[in-house]
Amino acid sequence: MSTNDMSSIKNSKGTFSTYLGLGLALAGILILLMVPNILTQYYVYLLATVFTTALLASSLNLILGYGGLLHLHHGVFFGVGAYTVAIVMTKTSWPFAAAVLLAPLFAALIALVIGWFCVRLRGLYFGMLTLALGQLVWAIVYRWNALTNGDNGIHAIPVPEFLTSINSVYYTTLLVLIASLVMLYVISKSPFGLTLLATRDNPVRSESVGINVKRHRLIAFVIAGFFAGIAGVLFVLVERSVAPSLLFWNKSAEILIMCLMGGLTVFMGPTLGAGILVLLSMVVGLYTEYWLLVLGLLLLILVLFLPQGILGVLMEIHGKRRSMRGEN
Amino acid sequence: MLDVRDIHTYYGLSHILFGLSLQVSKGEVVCLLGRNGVGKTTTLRSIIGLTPPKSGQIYFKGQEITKTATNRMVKLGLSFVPDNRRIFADLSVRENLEIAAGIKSGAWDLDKVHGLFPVLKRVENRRGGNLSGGEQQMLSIARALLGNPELLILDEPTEGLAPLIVRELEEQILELCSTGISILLAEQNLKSALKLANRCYVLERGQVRFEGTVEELAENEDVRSKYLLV
Amino acid sequence: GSSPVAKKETKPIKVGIVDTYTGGAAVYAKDSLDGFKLAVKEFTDKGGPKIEFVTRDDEFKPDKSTSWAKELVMREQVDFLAGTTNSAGSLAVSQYAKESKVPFIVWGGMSDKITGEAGHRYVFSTLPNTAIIGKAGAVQLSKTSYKKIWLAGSDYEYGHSVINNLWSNLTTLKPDVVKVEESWWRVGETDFTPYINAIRSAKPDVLVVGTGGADMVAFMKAVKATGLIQEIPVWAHTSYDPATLRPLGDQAPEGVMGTNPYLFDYPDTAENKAFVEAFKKEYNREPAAFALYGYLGGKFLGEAIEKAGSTDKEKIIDAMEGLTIDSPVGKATLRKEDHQVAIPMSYGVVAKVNGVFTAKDLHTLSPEEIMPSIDSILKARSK
Amino acid sequence: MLQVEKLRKAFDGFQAIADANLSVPKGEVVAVIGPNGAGKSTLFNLITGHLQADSGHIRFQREEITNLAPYKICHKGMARSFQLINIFSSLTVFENVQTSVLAKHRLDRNYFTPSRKLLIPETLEVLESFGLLDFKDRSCSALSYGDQKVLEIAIALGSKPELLLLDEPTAGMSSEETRKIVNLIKHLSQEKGLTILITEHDMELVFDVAQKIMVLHQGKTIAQGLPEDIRNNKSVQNAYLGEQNDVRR
Amino acid sequence: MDFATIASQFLIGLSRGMIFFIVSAGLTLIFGVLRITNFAHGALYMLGAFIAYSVSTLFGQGPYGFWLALLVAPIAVMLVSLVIERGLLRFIYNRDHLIQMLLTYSLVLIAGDLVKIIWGTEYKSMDIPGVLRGSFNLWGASLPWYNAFLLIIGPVVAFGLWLFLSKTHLGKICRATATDREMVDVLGINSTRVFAMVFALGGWLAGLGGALIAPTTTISMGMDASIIIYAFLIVVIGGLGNIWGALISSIIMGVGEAFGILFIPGIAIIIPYMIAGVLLIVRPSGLLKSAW
Ligand SMILES: Nc1ncnc2c1ncn2[C@@H]1O[C@H](COP(=O)(O)OP(=O)(O)OP(=O)(O)O)[C@@H](O)[C@H]1O
Ligand SMILES: Nc1ncnc2c1ncn2[C@@H]1O[C@H](COP(=O)(O)OP(=O)(O)OP(=O)(O)O)[C@@H](O)[C@H]1O
Ligand SMILES: [Mg+2]
Ligand SMILES: [Mg+2]
Repeated sequence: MSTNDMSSIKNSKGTFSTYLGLGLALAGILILLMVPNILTQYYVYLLATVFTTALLASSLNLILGYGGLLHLHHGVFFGVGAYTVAIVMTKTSWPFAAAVLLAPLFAALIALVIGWFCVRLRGLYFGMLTLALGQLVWAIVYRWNALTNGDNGIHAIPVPEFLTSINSVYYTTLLVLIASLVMLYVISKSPFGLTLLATRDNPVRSESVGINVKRHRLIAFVIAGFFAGIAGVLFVLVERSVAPSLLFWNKSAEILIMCLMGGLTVFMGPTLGAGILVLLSMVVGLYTEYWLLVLGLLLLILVLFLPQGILGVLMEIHGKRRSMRGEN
Repeated sequence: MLDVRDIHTYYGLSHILFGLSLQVSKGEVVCLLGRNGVGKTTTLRSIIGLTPPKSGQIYFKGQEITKTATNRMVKLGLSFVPDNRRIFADLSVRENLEIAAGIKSGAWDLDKVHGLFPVLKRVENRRGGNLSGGEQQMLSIARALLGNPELLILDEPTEGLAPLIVRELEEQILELCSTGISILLAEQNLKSALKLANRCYVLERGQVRFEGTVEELAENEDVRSKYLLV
Repeated sequence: GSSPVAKKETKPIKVGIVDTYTGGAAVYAKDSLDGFKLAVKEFTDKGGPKIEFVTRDDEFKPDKSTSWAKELVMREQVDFLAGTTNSAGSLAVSQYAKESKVPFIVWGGMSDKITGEAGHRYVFSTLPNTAIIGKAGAVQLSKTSYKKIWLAGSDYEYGHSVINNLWSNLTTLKPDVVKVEESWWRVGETDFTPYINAIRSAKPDVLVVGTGGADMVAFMKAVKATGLIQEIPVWAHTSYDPATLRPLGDQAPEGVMGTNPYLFDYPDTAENKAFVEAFKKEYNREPAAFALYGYLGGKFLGEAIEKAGSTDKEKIIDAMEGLTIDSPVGKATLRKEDHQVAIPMSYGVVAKVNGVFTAKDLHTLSPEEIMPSIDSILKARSK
Repeated sequence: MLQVEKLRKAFDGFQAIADANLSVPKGEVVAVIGPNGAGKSTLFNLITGHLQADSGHIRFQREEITNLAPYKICHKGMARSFQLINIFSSLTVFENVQTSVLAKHRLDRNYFTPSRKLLIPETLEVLESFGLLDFKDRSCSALSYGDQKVLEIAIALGSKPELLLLDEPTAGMSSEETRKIVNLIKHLSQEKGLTILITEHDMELVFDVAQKIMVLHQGKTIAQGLPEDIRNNKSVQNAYLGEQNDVRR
Repeated sequence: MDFATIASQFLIGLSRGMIFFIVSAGLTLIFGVLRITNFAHGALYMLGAFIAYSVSTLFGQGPYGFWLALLVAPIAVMLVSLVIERGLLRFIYNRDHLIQMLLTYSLVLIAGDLVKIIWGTEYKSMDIPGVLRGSFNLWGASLPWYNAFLLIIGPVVAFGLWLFLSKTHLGKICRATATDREMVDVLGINSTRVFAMVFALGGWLAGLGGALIAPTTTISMGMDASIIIYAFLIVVIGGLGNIWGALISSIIMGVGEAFGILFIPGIAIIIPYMIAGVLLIVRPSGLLKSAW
């Protein structure tokens, strides 16, 4: 490439990589659409699990990565979403559509309540209060036998006929994931997202340029809760059973690990992290009952050597290359 | 006493000091001058070991201290007062002082420090974090003195202080040198530098551009307008 | 020696075991797995049906149980599923077993829902469930004169289910009993004194406890330390089980009543002795109750395959329904209607005999006495 | 435009502001001076709502704003810069200012329009008037200290305030950069008609730009008036300025 | 409800609070100085219990076993903590909270499986030492001697910590390190040693908690998970990093739970979360001021 075009490339750099990203995404989606024809049933099911988890992790990242809030108990909203579907479908005669609509709304409502208390706090206090209130929700779900069946969970949750085959579940989760990711992406690039970043960087300053930081955070919390609720719906579609362990804090820790593994600063990071973790846990579990040990060691390595996450590192390398090219 | 030879210091990848050298002899007050961001603070941090240089050597009393850990500097006779004061906000003023005392024995103790800065006696039980900027600066210097330094390194001690306090502080610093402590000082304020120092180094982009006595600098209009813009 | 039947080339039956091999509950999964392995070995030694197996760890998380079950069925292509100490996991896997028509032998989950209201053609249970335990306790307590009863237990399915079943059976057997109050502690409670103090102050005639695992041992310790047993009689399932008494050392509270499905030294029969010997030889320890459940699972499966003379899953299920085998505790039957194993249970009290803590006043409750009626189960299922 | 009356604020029993009075007329540059620890920053924090007053009143355009949340006060037309640099460290220079412009237009809760399409001319205009245009796509943490300090003020200007509070805008700056800031302040006050409240230790600067000076000492207003009066006020001299010749220089 | 029951329940709750305090004091201390949220604290506590069991078993669960275990187990855990600090933690001190949390969480995962590998899956139990067995009469109700013993140990530990932090030079250094580590170095104090020491002290406290709880309960895998949430709640309620806050909230938690058990025994499980939720809503940044 001659030095003359350098400047034009520099200018179009943004659009070029956007197109490249878009192209890659489209190719990826096409491949994913063909998966049920290529892979065996089990892997189709596993990918559906990956999609569900990816949505959950991405929704957390809105608060964690963009909002900079140490949200330690995101699994609660996921669990609430899943339980809402389960309870509506087993204890009422309402239609499935109602359950599907109610679940994210109810998850968002719980997020509103928990968030309303939490956004008054900063840093670790925020994290600890999410943990305390989240565990309270867990305790209620665990204890409210009449409604939730306690720790037995709710099983054989009926869903419409067309959603019972693994392939249809696969396509549903895939489509919902893509739609949700697009929405989350749009939000993250909107003024709301930019302002959220500003409140993360410097809440005091944000407040003094006229941003209602608490409300902003609360809204982010509710949005994240909403999408976690959607992930909960997907979970019910995939597994058709729920148990209180979905709302226990170590589930939330797993989601945090996924976000970190993929990279908090990159939009697709959590999705990648979810994919890696779900697949890895399956593969490792085949060979040893010490999966948690392996996970622990993996996390250790990640934290010590790759704290920006896998995608984070890739982006950094990419960025460096680009700036090196640009410098010449 | 202090001999800095050709140091190169980096923050991550960014190269800040480019082969900087300077000397401080015993009993001297040496001043680093230069505009914002020329590397004064970085030089001092390099000496004290907070951002060790990538290449070059630093000798103190003939001993190489280039890679010595920061926490051993006091024992060697080097104390540092950073530019943003760094008071332990959660400790009382008295506790702030107590911590620093006793690391290296010498003439300075609590009483003597209170004699130099009577204010500190009055606010003894207040939380360090609740002091005003000037009070914090005094506490910070007092704390460094309790390390009984042979060389005291001060980073912009007068920054953000009221004129009255600045003058008071300048007097106190002059009093200090009369006790035989050598002082290395970073300043933007030429006036106070001229008042305090024996010799000056003028920095620009991480390099020494002028070196000489205060009188030489006072005469050298050229350097002053070029590097200090006064 | 090899019998002519075994010569026939049959494909081995593959069992996929999902169970909890991590955390506090891992001790049970280990026992039942060893019991199952013993049964498999016995069939192999005498040239019976070939049984292969693979294990997966669900970490006591029900969502992991199902995802492993699915992996085992879809990827590993197992013929049978088994395991899951976690009742919720059992129920979740059972639901999948029904959908995928892969039979599931439960030897870990004790919830009465598994073969009760949530039972179906593809799920079998080779351990006494909470309905049976509760009924056995009720039978034992109905023979006493206690009227004012305090109910307590671990705040989870097992605890609640044992207590509910016990209470409903006891009120039928002995209508004049009254409940003073109930208290529930979290699983993993380390300090039982506040519970015991509260109970003591209410002065019930008897304290009836449904707690299990690690909590059982800790609870018994507290009963001893607080001296509760001197004031108020206590009943707890598995109170005199070696798994409870061994860790307690000389801190076992004498006089605590209880029921128990299996002891390695009771009943003192040849079958039991043989089983204990074989188990000891293999694993260098005495078999605990879950070892028996795993063993029964293996035995029922093997004998059903032989009986069916086929490796066809549906035929094996048919053969399993109502199958009666000889077991270390006597005749064991997988009831035809609900696929729940029927074995006897003992009751007695904790006592110090010749300086060691063990059980005394042991009696046997026959399966007929303690099994929930078929009618009640069919009623629950039709709901 | 701004009235502060009998304001009091204590921290753990220590009276940081004890009876402060101040009035800022529209269109003027008013300076608050006082020794270190006099309570200048605390006063600013009280005015902008970052701290809660114990008693007293703050009125802005005849409206009571005492103890209102900072963002509400900002919406009423007051913006500030901070003594220590306080910018959005991971955003670009452009985004730093855009954030404040968006908030001014109450667009911060727009969820679906890409923000890079919004309010660009307005943001660029602010950047241009501060000479930051060349850096607009740089991450602000890569700026020099002086430029960060300028950006600090630019962010405040992004919300198009009527009253601007500057807390030691030149602390730690070279004299050249200080001169730039002085010119900027004069420009904002004279060309844009902005009302400015400023604290500074640099007396040269204060007497250069201020039309009115308030002297704070141990949390109390000890004098308030025209620069000349302040210069000649005996108690002020004792408390702060020291001998006269020092100031004149 | 008679007075004896209420009084004895109060004391029992207090003794429960003492264990909470010993464990959470270490957690809050580590947080205050190192600014690290140590999820592995529960694992260290579990390790303390297991080591105590092994020590006391080594002595045939005899009368000296317990006392020796009480001495050895905390020290052993302290050494383990030291290894963790030197080997891992010191590389992440200037990372953000999330990274630090996840590092300590990885230790939780690793510790769980390691304990299983070392000690196996069976339940372990350790004897209460002879002199502390049984219970004594208290206005008609009874209080186990062991609980009374905890009632003494708790204040002793609290007092020791107070002496250490406010009266000793080292204690003041700990607090200074809590605010500004680099400056401590500048003053000529080796802050890495302070960090290591504080983490080890925290580990010692966790080990002590584990060793103290061991005789009253079943020593099993998973006992870390049940304590850590309690300890976290207590630390937060008390004010992060504030030892006295941890003491107060431990007592509130212990006594609150005890009375919950007395008056609403059916739903005792949600009491700690209720207490935590209410207190944090009323005083969002903790009962006492955070970090000293
Ligand atoms: N932590 C850091 N990371 C990267 N660059 C830095 C860091 N600290 C300072 N710098 C850069 O190093 C250069 C020298 O800074 P230094 O603080 O030494 O200047 P200074 O002469 O002390 O200035 P001032 O008069 O403002 O105190 C500046 O360009 C500054 O931006
Ligand atoms: N959050 C706080 N808690 C307790 N005391 C405080 C707090 N903030 C400030 N103070 C005290 O209030 C007094 C006034 O402080 P302030 O920062 O307002 O002074 P200032 O006039 O801005 O000084 P400077 O010129 O040094 O910046 C000081 O003595 C300070 O110690
Ligand atoms: Mg500097
Ligand atoms: Mg100030």
